[in-house]
Amino acid sequence: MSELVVKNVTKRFGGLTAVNDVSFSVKSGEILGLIGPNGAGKTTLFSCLTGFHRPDAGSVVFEGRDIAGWSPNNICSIGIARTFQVVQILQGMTVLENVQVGAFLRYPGAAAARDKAIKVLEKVGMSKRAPVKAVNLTLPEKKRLEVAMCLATDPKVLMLDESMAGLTPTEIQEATSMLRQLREDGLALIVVEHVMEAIMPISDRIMVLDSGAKIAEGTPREIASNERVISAYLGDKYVKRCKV
Amino acid sequence: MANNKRFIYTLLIVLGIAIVLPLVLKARFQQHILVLVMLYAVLGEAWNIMAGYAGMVSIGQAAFFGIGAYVSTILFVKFQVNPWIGFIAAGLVTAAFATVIGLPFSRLRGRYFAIGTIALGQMIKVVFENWPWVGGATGMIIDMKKGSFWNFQFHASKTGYYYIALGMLVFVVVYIYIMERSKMGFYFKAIRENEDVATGLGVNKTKYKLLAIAISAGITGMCGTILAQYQLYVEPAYMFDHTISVTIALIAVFGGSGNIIGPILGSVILMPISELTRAWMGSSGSGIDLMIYGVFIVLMCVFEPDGLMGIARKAGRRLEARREKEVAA
Amino acid sequence: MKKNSLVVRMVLALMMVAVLFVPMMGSAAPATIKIGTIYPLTGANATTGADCMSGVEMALDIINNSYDIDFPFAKTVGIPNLGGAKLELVVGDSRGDATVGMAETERIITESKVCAFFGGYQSGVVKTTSMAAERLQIPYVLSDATSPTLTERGFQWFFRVIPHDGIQAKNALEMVNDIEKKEKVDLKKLAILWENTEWGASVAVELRKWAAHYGYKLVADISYVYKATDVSAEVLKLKAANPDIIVHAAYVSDAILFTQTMKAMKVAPKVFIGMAGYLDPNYVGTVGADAENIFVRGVYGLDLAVSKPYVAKINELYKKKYGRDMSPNAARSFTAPFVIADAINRAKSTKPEDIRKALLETNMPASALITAYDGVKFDPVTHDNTLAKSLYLQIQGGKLRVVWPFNLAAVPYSYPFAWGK
Amino acid sequence: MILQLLTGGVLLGCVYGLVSMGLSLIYGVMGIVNFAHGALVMLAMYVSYWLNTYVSLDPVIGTPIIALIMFGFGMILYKLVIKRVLKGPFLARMLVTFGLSIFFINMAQFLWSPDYRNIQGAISKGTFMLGSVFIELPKLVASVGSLIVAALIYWFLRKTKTGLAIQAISIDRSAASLMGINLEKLNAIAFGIGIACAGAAGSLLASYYYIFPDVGTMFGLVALVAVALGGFGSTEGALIGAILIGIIETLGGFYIGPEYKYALIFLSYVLIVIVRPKGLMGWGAD
Repeated sequence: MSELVVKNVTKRFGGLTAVNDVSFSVKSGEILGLIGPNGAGKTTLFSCLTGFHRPDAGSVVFEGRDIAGWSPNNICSIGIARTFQVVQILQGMTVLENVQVGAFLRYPGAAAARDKAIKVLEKVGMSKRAPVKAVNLTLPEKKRLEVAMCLATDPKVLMLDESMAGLTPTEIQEATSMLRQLREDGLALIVVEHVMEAIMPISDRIMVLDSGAKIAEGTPREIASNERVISAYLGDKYVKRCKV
Repeated sequence: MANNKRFIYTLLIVLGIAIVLPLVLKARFQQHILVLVMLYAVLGEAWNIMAGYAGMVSIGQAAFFGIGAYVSTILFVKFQVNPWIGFIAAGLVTAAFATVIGLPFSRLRGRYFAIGTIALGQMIKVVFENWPWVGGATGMIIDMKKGSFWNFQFHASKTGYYYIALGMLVFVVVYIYIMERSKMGFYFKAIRENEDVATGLGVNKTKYKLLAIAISAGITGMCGTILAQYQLYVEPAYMFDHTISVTIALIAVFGGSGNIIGPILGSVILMPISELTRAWMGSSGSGIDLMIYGVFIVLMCVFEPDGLMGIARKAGRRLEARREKEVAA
Repeated sequence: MKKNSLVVRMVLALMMVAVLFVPMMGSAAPATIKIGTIYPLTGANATTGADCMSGVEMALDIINNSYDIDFPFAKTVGIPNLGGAKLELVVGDSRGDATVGMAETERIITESKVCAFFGGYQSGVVKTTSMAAERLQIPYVLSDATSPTLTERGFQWFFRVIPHDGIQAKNALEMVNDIEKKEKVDLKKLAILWENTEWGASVAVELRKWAAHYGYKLVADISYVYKATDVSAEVLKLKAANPDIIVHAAYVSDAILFTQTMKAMKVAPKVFIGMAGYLDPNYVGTVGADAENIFVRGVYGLDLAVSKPYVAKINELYKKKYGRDMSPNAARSFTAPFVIADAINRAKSTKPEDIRKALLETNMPASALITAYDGVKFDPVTHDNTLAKSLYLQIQGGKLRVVWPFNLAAVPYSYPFAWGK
Repeated sequence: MILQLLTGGVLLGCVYGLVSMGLSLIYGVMGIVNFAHGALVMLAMYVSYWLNTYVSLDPVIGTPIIALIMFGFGMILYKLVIKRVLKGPFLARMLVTFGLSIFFINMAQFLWSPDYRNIQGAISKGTFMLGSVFIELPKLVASVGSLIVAALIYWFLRKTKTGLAIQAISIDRSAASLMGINLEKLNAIAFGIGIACAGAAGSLLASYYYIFPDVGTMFGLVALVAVALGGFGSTEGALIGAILIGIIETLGGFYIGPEYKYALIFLSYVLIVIVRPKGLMGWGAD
């Protein structure tokens, strides 16, 4: 049972405060949805938690260690993985090889890493695409591959940055069921998503960022009715849809 | 897996040919070309580790090459150390040097790195030119000893140098073959493809970049020793010559980079062309030989940017298609 | 499956190489006596290489054909003692590169079966070309590279006709000494300026040694990167030192650049001595009047015709062929084929070992040379020419005139140095 | 003395800048590091020389004409070679210009022999004193030329329709092509302009520098470092980088030693780029 505890994280770029004093926590077997308008600081927050940015203030504690300011590879090796908003994969390598790179973290032997990679591809339903060069995949496939690469590192916390953007309703169905499966496997998930149909039903809690600051946190139902959130971000049409 | 086996058999056959070759081509100039082909194949492979696999394009390999040449020469001339020990020392010292230099360099990306390596090559050259202890611009002469394997000198025939270079090549190819399939090879490629993704997946990019630079430099340095022993003379102007750096990169890219066979093919084709055109036309002093060389490179880049291996792959695909047709028919 | 094509490709590649090798297989039977040479025919020194080659070609022409000149091998055809066998020249291009130089030398020696070798021009290149000849046991006669280290290696097959940098540096300061005495002036401040290459560095070493010996004060000791794009920093440094005497060791491209920049910055020593690059016909051709009154180290000058009438005749032939006067560089290179021809003639053999023995016994008089040497006689240990001597020329009216030693001078020197308008 | 050195450095830097700006423009638009730039400067020097020899055109006055000729040559080169490698991998794009460079240098040797040539009696000869500082007139003229070229490029990129379109490509290729910009044509023009800059540089250099086949190599190398120092793709950066290099070269050459001056240039490049991995004014992807 591990928990990621974020306290008062702040990140500034020059005069702009991209993340302003954000605190939250997420633990195993939980999905935390992270929403907010464009430029709210969601991606920057991810980058602060995974070492791509060094927070200017605050702490990020995971399994008793403050990992704020660690390098991305060290953060990955203690079990925190992320995907990118703009899909980032190893274009010139095959799907299997992409996943193998992730697998090598826990399985240094070539054969073991390969087995692990094959297993992960099965899990995300991409076995058939294994020998294809990543550059030739469709965008949804690339997004799924990115998730697979993260999973291959056996993460305890997984951060997904708009992995469902551009998917068809059926594909969203598949994706959400995969996320539920991962939650059952004991992962802590932080999911940034614009597709409300996807995120509302699966999230245990939702946190809302606006202009870098956390403006609300609560169950999907609470968030959907939160005045401040509605005015800041959701707008009327979403409110209607979400009031199930 | 069957493919792998066939690949290894092919390599073994080629190795067999390579072993027999100097027994057939006995003329000194032919053997000179053979030595150069082997030497540059190794240099191309070393470049390949760093640039082809790990994505750090270097146009300053001459820095490592020259340092290696100087290490063994200094040991031999100043301390009477056997060149074979110098050979190993050259690899180690060059790798150590590359690690130190690589630390700041690994921050540079893409063409900034490439130009940084050009700068490095020029700087090291100037250092050696102005270092009186190693003879400055005058360089150092290696005393001629009795030609023998032990002395790392061969006078009557060049086959000794050839087989040493061939040995290096076999070693490097086997190493790359294993590396390609191991964690290190995957990590190198991941860094080449996308540094952010790689670090996000737990790859310590600084460590692996330094590893790639050090291994590449070490091998290149050892090649430097071979050339120093080959011409029994080291001088900054030649050992750190920018042309060496360019030729190494050209060979690897010409053959196809990021690929175990590419640099070998590149060297096998490009070195004889360069040497033979000079032998045939060079005495006119007209520059025609180098014009041909230049055209060759331009044509290759224009029509087959993936190098000779690109052609090979296409031909392979065509062959496969034809066979499938035959099977269908 | 695609790997399969690899076999095909490999075999094809190997075949391609094999095809390239084929024309080299056969080599013709020696109807003539083949001698090999190498010069930088491409690259930054290509112009000098071409100049040297024209001297060599002239020499071969005189040896192989009959001319009415009172000079060895001129009246006869070929090598008299070998039934008039003609010399055939096999030429290689070093590209100014040591590795290429070595390979070309080896190729020429083994493929064309030459019995003797000469040339090289750049000392750095000669280090490996002479090494190749030593390994293959072929006599090598050097008449155009001057680094002292070349003859310090104890080679058995290597002979040098030209005075090395030590003698040339000594001569330079001797000349300055003579000028001081004659002009009743006291020149103390010496600046040496040298390109940071094998040759430049060894000139600098010798100059420092002899400057100390003759009591000159070294006010500037400046080395610079060969083939510079701009030399204002170097020249400003020179200007700050304000020397009486400047000695500059440079190949032609830097000689041009320095002359122009020094003039622009009005750096004018009393005595300006240039080496190597300053001899190149391209130098005077390019800088024109700015070259006036610069002293140039040399071993040859057209003025030698005063004491050696055949010099004028040979120059006439040369002029007919190349449309310009023979340059000192061409004259230097001109000498080696004669030394080789002389040795072959006495050896009555084309066996390398016989030629080597004959070379050791060489004793050519001054009248068999167009250069200023007192003759050619090799030191039994170093194989340097014990009778070698250098001249100093001065550029006057666009021509190189012999001005030192005074007994050989054709015209009086002009002093002090000043830039023209 | 320091004033003299600084003046000399700035003048020299402007000359380097002239060579660098075209290089930078070409990179900015099509992502090609043109290693043949030095060779093209050399070709322009020969063109200038022949025009001077046969029609007595002064190299300084003829600069626009030579720039125009080189512009045409650049367009042809683009159509024949560069266009075909643009979609190729990074390494092919890089090495093709190496090949071109080897070809041009040896073509010059083949056609015109390795002899040194220079243009006698160009109008910009000699030196003059400004206070206690020597100024070499040809370098001053070249520097002024360099500033004019910089101004022209600035004007062209910001004030003309074609220039703005070219800027659009260098910021985002795909977006630009979506906006209906004719990439092909603009690439050709941009490459032509880059080479025209090399032409102007060659012509101004020819007014005081000697000409031989290998002359461009070192200029090309220094220009490359200047461009990288300034940041790839920024023409202003290239000029600033070049001036910085000129100053480092003269000051370092004087106070530390001429034998180290190029090493100092390269060292300062490495130091600056380690601190600022995209050069002084660079932006965009690697």
